[in-house]
Amino acid sequence: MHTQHSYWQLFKAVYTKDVTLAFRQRAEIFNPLLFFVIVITLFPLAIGPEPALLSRMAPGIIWVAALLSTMLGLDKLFKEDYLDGSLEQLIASPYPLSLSVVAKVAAHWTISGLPMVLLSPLFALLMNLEQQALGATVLTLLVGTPLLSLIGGIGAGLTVGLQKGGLLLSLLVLPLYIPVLIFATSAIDTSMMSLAYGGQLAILGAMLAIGLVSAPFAISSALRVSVS
Amino acid sequence: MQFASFSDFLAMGGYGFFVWLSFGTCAVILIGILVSSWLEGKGLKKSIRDQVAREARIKQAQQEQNL
Amino acid sequence: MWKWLHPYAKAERAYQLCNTLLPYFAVISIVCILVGWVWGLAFAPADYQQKDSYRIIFIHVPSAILSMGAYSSMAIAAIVALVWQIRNAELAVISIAPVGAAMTAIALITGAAWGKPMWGAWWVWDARLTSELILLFLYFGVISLYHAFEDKKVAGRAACILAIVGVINLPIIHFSVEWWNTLHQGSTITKFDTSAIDPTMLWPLLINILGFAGFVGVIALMRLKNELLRCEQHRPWVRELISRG
Amino acid sequence: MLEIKAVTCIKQERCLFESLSFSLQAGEIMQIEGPNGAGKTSLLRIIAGFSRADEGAVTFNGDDTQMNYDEFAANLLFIGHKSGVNPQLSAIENVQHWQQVHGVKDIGQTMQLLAKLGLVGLEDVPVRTLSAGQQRRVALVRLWLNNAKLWILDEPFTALDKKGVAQLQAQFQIHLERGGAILLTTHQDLTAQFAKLKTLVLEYRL
Repeated sequence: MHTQHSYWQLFKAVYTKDVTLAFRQRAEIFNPLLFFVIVITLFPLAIGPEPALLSRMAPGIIWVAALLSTMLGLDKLFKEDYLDGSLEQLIASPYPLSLSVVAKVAAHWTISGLPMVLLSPLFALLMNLEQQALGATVLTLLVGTPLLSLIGGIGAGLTVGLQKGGLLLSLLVLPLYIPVLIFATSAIDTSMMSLAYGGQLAILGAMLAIGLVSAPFAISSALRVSVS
Repeated sequence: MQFASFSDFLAMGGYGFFVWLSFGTCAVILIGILVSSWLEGKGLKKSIRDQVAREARIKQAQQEQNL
Repeated sequence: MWKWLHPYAKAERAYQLCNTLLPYFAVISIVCILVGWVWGLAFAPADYQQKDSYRIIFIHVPSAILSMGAYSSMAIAAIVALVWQIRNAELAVISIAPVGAAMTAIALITGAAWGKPMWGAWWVWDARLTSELILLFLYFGVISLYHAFEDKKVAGRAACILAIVGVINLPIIHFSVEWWNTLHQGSTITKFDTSAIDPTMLWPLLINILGFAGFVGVIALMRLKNELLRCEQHRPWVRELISRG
Repeated sequence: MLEIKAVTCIKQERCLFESLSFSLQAGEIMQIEGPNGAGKTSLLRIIAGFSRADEGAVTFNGDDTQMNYDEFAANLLFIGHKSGVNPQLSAIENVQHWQQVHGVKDIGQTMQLLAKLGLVGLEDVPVRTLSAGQQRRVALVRLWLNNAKLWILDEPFTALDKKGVAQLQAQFQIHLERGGAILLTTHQDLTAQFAKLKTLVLEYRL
């Protein structure tokens, strides 16, 4: 019964459920993205439209906006399943909970992180980011946003049982995002000076690898605590 | 006709990329919203038809139960 | 006028009216857009300063005008809906919003594609562009608010209120953005002066504006038909309409 | 089959039960009774492995359930107050999702089963549009579609009409005859239907 085939079945079932639900209520995908764009729009209005100034600040602004809009969907990652009892059914399934967790986090990334990656060239354009930094922006978002979903999943798992866990969740998770923010923006900065940014990207990649291996276990034990 | 040849027309005096980019995305958006509105109408009619069929089935099941 | 208008407050009559109007709008928009595009792209003379890149205005100006026109008509429908409690006007609000957003998006994209060869940047934080971007956000706000409610009756009223708030806010936003822009003299832009436009360019532009207006009408009517069907789907007239094919 | 050894549960400084021991064999059904707040649900959740007991252990076929939980989970069917039905998905989608998550083969009878439970014509509408009893039935379809040995059911009869209760009891009988075991809480009297009914009474303790 515990064949690779059935593990894949489980992954697919959990992943498609979450993605289908998100597509049925399109606001779930659309609103965090819109928030991302609006936050980015506010910066030029607040600090002035000088292209040189904007392009200097662009990496930081794009990444802070990405952090904030990832936070928006995080609250709902396990909430519905917790409220309707699906989470208990996932725990009481003969397959490891961490596998279902990976599927749920992957679905969260597909609906929150991936659209941001795809739209990031547009934001780079709005912020007058230089051409050579565009590649670095897309790459850091591609490697960094899954990591945001994984780390955020731990916080979401810990706070899912709380009545009003939303604000607490951001207090828990945002400090954990700092390393990602530092290396990602540093990679983009380096690329603006036309230097090689492989080092920072490699560190991000290593963090993603560690996150992929360890976060699912942390999330599933957090969920077991929240359910009991 | 302002252009001597078709390739001149495509080149748009060196601004071809920008002109065709604008007209292209414009056409895509216009056709996109037209098709999506039309498909929405079709889907809606189908779902109403499904609903009618569903009600008929429920009625039938109730009648069978009462027999 | 009230007497004439009142029967159309009934959904079935409104649906029939949509069906009657739709072909006229469709013909106007297809013919005008085709003629306007061919004329604008191939037959209108090139601009003295901007060369052929100015041809983008044949879609940029109509879409920009209609993005604001659609918003105003949406707001008027919203006021009608709230003041006279006409449900069909609520539906009109939500039918206009998507096509208005599409017009705004076209205006933004074509503006960027025009700006790149003219100013050397795809995007500059100029007052008109920024206001247009905020207009897009307002459209998205109305659309998402409507879809966020489960109960579509409440949703319609909420969307109407937001549309009205938006239309009051829009001049204020525009004014403040313009004031903000004068603070930062770095990016002044020579505006395209439409009053001094040559008749050989004006005619295709006007035809395109008419065509785009027709298109907005076509989409709004199609979507209004959909919304009417959706909220009246349990009524006999819809059932009859569906069963007839 | 199932053995509860000296289990103690303390919640919010209140001892719900202390050194509780009992066992359940194949073909047996046990009803847990007691007033509200006596700890019926807490006991079921401890046995199902969602919460930890403060003391004691639960074994299934001689193995500690916490040590090898996934093995135990393969033999367990749990339906609680929160029934695990997603309100946005349709009945058929819910059943299929549950089957995939629990590795139950789809035998293509879901439609007939839903019809049997009085959900004709409601298979493909979102569950949130159904009544409470109909939603409950969507969750209870699992009783016809599993290969679990042990059923743990928290108030399975809530919101069901008479016919639904009778159908459920008939399915209990089939499960017991197949050599399964059932542990449930309910306020209904089941002695007339099940001759071999065991009961466990929990007192409300201060």
